[in-house]
Amino acid sequence: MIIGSIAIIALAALLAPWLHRWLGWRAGYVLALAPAAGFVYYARELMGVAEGRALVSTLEWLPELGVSLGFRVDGLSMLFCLLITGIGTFVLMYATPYMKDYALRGRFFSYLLGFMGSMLGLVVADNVILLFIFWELTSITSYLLIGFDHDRLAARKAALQALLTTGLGGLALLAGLILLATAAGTYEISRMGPISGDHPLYVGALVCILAGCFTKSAQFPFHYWLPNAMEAPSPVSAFLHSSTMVKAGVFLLAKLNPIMGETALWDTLLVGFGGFTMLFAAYLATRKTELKPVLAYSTVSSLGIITMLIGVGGTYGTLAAMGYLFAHALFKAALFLIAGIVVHATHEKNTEKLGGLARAMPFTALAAVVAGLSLAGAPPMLGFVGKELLLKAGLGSANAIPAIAIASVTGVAAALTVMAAFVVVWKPFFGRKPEHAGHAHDDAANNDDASNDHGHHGHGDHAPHEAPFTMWIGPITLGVLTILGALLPVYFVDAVVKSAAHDVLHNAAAIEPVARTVYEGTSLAAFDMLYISTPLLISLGALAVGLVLYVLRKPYRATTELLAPIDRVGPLRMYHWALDGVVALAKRQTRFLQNGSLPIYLRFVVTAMLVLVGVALLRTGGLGTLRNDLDDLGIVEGILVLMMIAAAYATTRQRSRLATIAILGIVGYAVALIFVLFGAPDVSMTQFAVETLTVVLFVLVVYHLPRFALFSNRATRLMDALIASVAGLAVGALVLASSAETSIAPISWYFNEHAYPAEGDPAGRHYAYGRNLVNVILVDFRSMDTLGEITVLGIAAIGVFTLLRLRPDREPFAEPTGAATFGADEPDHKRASQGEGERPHREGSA
Amino acid sequence: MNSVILRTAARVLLPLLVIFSIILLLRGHNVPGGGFVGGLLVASAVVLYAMAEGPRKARAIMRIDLQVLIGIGLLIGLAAGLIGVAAGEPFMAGLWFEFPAPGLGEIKVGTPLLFDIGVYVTVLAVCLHMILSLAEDA
Amino acid sequence: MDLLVASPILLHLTAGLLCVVAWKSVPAQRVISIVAALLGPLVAGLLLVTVHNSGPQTAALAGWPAPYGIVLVGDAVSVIMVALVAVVGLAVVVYAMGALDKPRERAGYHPLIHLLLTAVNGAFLSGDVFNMYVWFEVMLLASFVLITLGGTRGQLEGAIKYVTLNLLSSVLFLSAIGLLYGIVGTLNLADIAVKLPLVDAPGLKAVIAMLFLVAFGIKAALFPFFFWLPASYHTPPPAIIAVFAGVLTKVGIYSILRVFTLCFPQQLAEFADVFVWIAGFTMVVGVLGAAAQFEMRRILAFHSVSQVGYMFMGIAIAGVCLAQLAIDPAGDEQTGVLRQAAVVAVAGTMIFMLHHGVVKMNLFFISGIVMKLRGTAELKHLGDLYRTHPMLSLLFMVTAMSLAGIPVLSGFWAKLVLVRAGLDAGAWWLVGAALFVGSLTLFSMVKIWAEAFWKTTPADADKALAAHDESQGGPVPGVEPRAGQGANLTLMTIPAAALTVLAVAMGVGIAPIYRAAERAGEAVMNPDQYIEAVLDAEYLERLDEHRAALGLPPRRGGATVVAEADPTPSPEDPS
Amino acid sequence: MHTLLAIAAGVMFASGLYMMFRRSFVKLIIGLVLIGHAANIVIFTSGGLVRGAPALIPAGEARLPDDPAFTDPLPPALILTAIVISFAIISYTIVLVRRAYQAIGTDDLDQMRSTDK
Repeated sequence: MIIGSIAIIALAALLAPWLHRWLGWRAGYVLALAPAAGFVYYARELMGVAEGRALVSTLEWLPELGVSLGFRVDGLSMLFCLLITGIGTFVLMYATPYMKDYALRGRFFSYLLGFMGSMLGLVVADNVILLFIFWELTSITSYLLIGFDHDRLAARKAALQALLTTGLGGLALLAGLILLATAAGTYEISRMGPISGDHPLYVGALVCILAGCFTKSAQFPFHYWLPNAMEAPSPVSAFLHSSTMVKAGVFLLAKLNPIMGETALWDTLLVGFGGFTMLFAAYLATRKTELKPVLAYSTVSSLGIITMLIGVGGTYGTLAAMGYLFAHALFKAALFLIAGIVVHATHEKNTEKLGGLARAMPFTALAAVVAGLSLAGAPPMLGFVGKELLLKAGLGSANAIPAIAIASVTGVAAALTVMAAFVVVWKPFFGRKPEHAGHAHDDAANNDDASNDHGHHGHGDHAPHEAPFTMWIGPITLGVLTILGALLPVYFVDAVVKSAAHDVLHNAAAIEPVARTVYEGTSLAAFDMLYISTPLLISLGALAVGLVLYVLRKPYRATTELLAPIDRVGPLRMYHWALDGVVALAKRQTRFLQNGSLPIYLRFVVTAMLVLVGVALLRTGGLGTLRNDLDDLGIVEGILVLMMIAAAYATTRQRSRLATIAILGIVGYAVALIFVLFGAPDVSMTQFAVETLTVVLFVLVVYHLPRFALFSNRATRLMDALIASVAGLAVGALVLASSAETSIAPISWYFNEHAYPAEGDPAGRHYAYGRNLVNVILVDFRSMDTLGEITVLGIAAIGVFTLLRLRPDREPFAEPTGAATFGADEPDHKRASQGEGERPHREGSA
Repeated sequence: MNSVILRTAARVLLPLLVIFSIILLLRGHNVPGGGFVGGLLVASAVVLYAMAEGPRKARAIMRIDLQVLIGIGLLIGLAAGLIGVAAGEPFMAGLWFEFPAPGLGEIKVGTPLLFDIGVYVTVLAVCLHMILSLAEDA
Repeated sequence: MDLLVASPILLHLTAGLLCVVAWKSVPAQRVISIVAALLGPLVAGLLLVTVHNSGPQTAALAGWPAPYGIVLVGDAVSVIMVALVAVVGLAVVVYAMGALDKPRERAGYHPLIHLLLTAVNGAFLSGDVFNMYVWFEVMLLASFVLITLGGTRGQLEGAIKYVTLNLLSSVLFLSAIGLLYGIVGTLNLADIAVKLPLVDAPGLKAVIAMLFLVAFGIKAALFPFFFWLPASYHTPPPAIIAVFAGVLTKVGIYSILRVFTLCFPQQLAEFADVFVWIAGFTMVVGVLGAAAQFEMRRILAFHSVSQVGYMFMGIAIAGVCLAQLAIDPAGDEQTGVLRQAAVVAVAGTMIFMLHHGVVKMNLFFISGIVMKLRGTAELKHLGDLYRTHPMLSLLFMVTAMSLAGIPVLSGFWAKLVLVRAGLDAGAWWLVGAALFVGSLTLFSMVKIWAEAFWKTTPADADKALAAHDESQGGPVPGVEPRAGQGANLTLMTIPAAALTVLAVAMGVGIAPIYRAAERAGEAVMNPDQYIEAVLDAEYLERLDEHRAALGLPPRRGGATVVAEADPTPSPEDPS
Repeated sequence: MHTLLAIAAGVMFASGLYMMFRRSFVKLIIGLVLIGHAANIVIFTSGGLVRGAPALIPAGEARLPDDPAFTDPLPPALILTAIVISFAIISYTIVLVRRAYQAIGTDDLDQMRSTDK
């Protein structure tokens, strides 16, 4: 059934384009049934899972590598399953009218559902490789969705940025997961026991896994891609980049917390990166004026909070992490959807130019208020509960990092977030609309995170109006849930959050008593917090400061503008610097290595070969004995070889082409004579014939080529001579070493035995019936070689023929037009006959 | 060089060289020689002829398209190997047939000889094809 | 069974030769070609099943027993390669019928393709080092002719580099064979494997091994020998280059794998660090080369270099494992891990070769379709294909993501297996490089996607193209005729779609493929299986006695050969 | 004699490489031919040289006599195959170079860079 829930969504993704062709834009409503079905399934299983009965399903896949289709839904996974399928359903309903005017909607739904299925798979996977598979799939579908508005360069760039950042992290994650599985001895997460920090693979696994999680969950310094990803249509922002995909990283951190989380290193890294991200992103959010960037940075901040909380750990920390994660998914998805509605209705993104929309869009405004309160962490919202727990956890932390520091940083971040909440909710719906609010985007300073949610241009009427039901029902429901979540803890906090936290804690037993003191005894758990306590005071202080900051936002922004130069050295710059650097390096390398000069390639290759040979000799201590039989030398052969050497050398000195070819012929004939002298007449005959033919061909061709020119300078020639000499020396030495080594007799004796039968030889023995052993080898013992050899010949002839006849500058296979030549070359060379009988001949007979 | 002399020489030499090459081919199994050298010899004879009469006539006396002849030569070689397969022996296995020839006694003919003939034909066709193509391409 | 092992060679050889004879009739060539291409997978499948069920199959050609005659060996490694050749052959023949222009088809495309496939099969199946050389040459010359088929300026320029460097490789290969014969007096790979440890010439053996490495490294396009590949691969039409990308470089990798694990395991262990460096540099340099390119086929060509690095990485990791085993051959638990890591590493190489053969070929197919549609593969002139050609977009996206190693496609597993083996063997930097290179591969693929598919076609693309043509005095090399001139797009799309499905199927159904690859890994790491299949027991016994007389440890036990003692030379003839 | 021939192989190899490093088409091919010869000599010499006794079984005998020693027939067979193959490839390359010269208009290898960038 777990697989079924993924499969039905995947099926919907596959069918989306066809369904869309058939049903038109309303197809989205039908497609929403797929996640809805999943939601119903998981909701029905909720109580069972909360009671500790995890859903399990395992199929074999590649057991040799520990890869299985192992699925397991425990409390943590259940929390995510409900979020993905539930919010997913609303997002699809929302997207159906929203995307009405977009081209290629069918593919949009395909990608969105594809993403949904991958995300669902990610959170229910128990096998780490399976988890990674879904992880990568979310990256790819996210890429397609961010770049959905593919005509715009900004969208393409943002998509690439997200993909590269999360992709690189993903690859590190793969290594980390394999190391983890190696250390744990199993690939199934549920079977992994805690791994000690002393394990040799622990640090490597940790660093790699954190790289994956931090990139995916947009932790500093990888946070830059998330605000840019707002290039995607709003439903995508709501779903992927606030409530689900970006939480994959924190999900994995939570999932691995019981396994890897018992070290100080883990805690320090998570708290450090998470805390800094929380504060830094909250600050960045307050500097933005457009709807989606504010929300995006506030999302980054929230992800930092959750990361930090997992690091803080302990009962409060874990409960807070899960509670905040749950609340954030609900209200942030709602806010993005609302932002989409606002932009959709007004074609205006800048909050400073918006105002008073509550009158025209009452339902949307209601949803916005509820979600906004939750974002601000005001009671009695779930967001408030989450933040209270957070502060409590911080204050009660027994960690290396002082509790005060955590609490104060959290307080500052909370205040900044409150201000952001006012900016995105209060200002557009209840604020005053500026008198001369045009639609021109003159606010260039704040426009660097270009967010462009267009798509539909009903130009004429710009009066804001309420969105259709299917668009505002989602935000309202999600908003209301954040109240209910706080008010009805039995169904939400107990069943969802607590059971998730249960799976995240190392010593799960500890959660019970605390959870009781927090929640039990009252159905209005949130008001439990209202007792005067430090967290509450900080919370209220944050609300107040946030409000003040909102009111004073203009001077605040002007002040912080002074800090703007810092942005220039930020991580986004690093990203561009790295990307440009890689491309520049690539170009430089290609210019250097693949420079187009064949002689340089050859020098490179030969030098590399010599280096390899040198390494081989150095490591093994040299070639050993070299054969020396200079004392046993015949006169004829000696002269022949000296001639050969002299001729070979002479080719390098000659300036005349024909002379060089003639000298080359001398080398060939000398070689042929050597063969004769040392008992290989067949080879010799062949060599003579081949040498002659080669010279003929050379002369036929060289006739058309220019004379030798002196291209290279003296230094180059010296260097070449050096490389060539070393290579020659090596060859000579190798031959001597090889011929000195005679410990094993060659297999040739067999050919002698089996070439020719003796008189009266017993029948049945296999013979080749030939006396010329070389020929017998060629046509019998090793006839396959010869078959290959004549095939080469045949191909060469075909090649020569097609090279000459098939060429772009002539009709294909035209008969040659000129008179045939037989290599009339230079005036003194009169061997040629001009082929008198030959007439120009055009009839194609080829 | 006078082309009349060349022509006469080519006409006379051609049949002689062909016969000599066949001898080389047939004896190759026992003494130096064989299909390769034999084929080259014929090719050079025809090239000589082409130098005298022009490449087109040279192609004409072959009576068969050289490109096709290459294929045939190679197929002969392959067939020599496949005969062994047909007889239930391994690919390329040498099969030998003895039959009496008047005046020469027993003659042994085997698939290796057929194979060598394939080599002979291929080499002949290849060399001619290459040189004639080049010669035609002014 | 003799015939079965030889049949992949004979099938394509027969087809190729018949096509030569049918030179004048393109329809006849097409029929011959497609029949052979269809039979290819059948024969390969049969061989695969037979080897799976009854172990390595050998064919002693002409009936002469190994090591005296030439023997063909179909073992777990070579049959996988033969199966790849069959798939590549079928796909490319169908594609070419749709894509290739008439003049090129008339100029011997069909015979040459089949002769090329013959040679590739020959190189994979041959159990004899000189016979391998011969097949290399057949392959080389067929590829030379194919790469120049059409004779455009770009083709000729690229071909000169391709030809020269590959000829240098051949000469080195030949010299290494000569030197090797000089010391062991045999050419049969199994026989070399058994006799080489009997020879006490560590320096000479190491140098010969290096010569083989360079010779095969040039064919495989390893760093620093790869220059010919980016210079030439993008010049001929995709119907030609696709088959090169599919199988040719893999012959080099296969040969390194075969020769080093069978004959030179000691040198593989001794120079494992060299292998690791080469693998790392090949991956990085190739992928950076691709990052600098803005033409589809050039990008793909450079990526081939990078991916050859991945294939080589498996061999390098196996070497690292052997080296560690040689240092510490004690039978503790780490030994088991390392042995298994070596097996997995080789399995990774095998899977990568299969995956890359299918996927890279398909990307060249797709680039060919793009060129037919738009007349260019230059990214700056392209755009909008996402809007206008949804099916093509899907095919490209799936295939490109497979190349980039995105799950659950074939490339993911190839990468996963290698990474896994590398981590088990402790080759941290190599794994890091592989992962980094993976992300740059993704970058390149996404670059093509964003530029050719997503972007709006630049308004002046047509004009720019025409001006470019004009300035070059006619059609630019590599720029095909416009808009489907004379092409059958359906026939081009069918194999592309089939290969895309195959990439997905290989990903989802990885289990049987992995098992086959793992068997190949085991075969490679335990060469005795191969040796005993090729050489008869009596012969081996004599050699083993000789071995014992020299005071060498027994041959059995696969990788233990690397922990060999110092042998003393003996003038005696082992046979 | 081995020594002298080994030196010859070395010189041929070196000269061949040196020629290949030059920028001219023709020199490139001459270099290729030279290193091809060198490789053949390498095979021939490594296999061991024996003066004057080709591996021909005398008429009437069933096998070669043990004395005088005969040349190992395998290296010559390999060389023969290699010679023919390299002939095929060299002739193809010669024509390729000619066509390249026609198409590009130069025989300077460094002028051919349009396919690498």
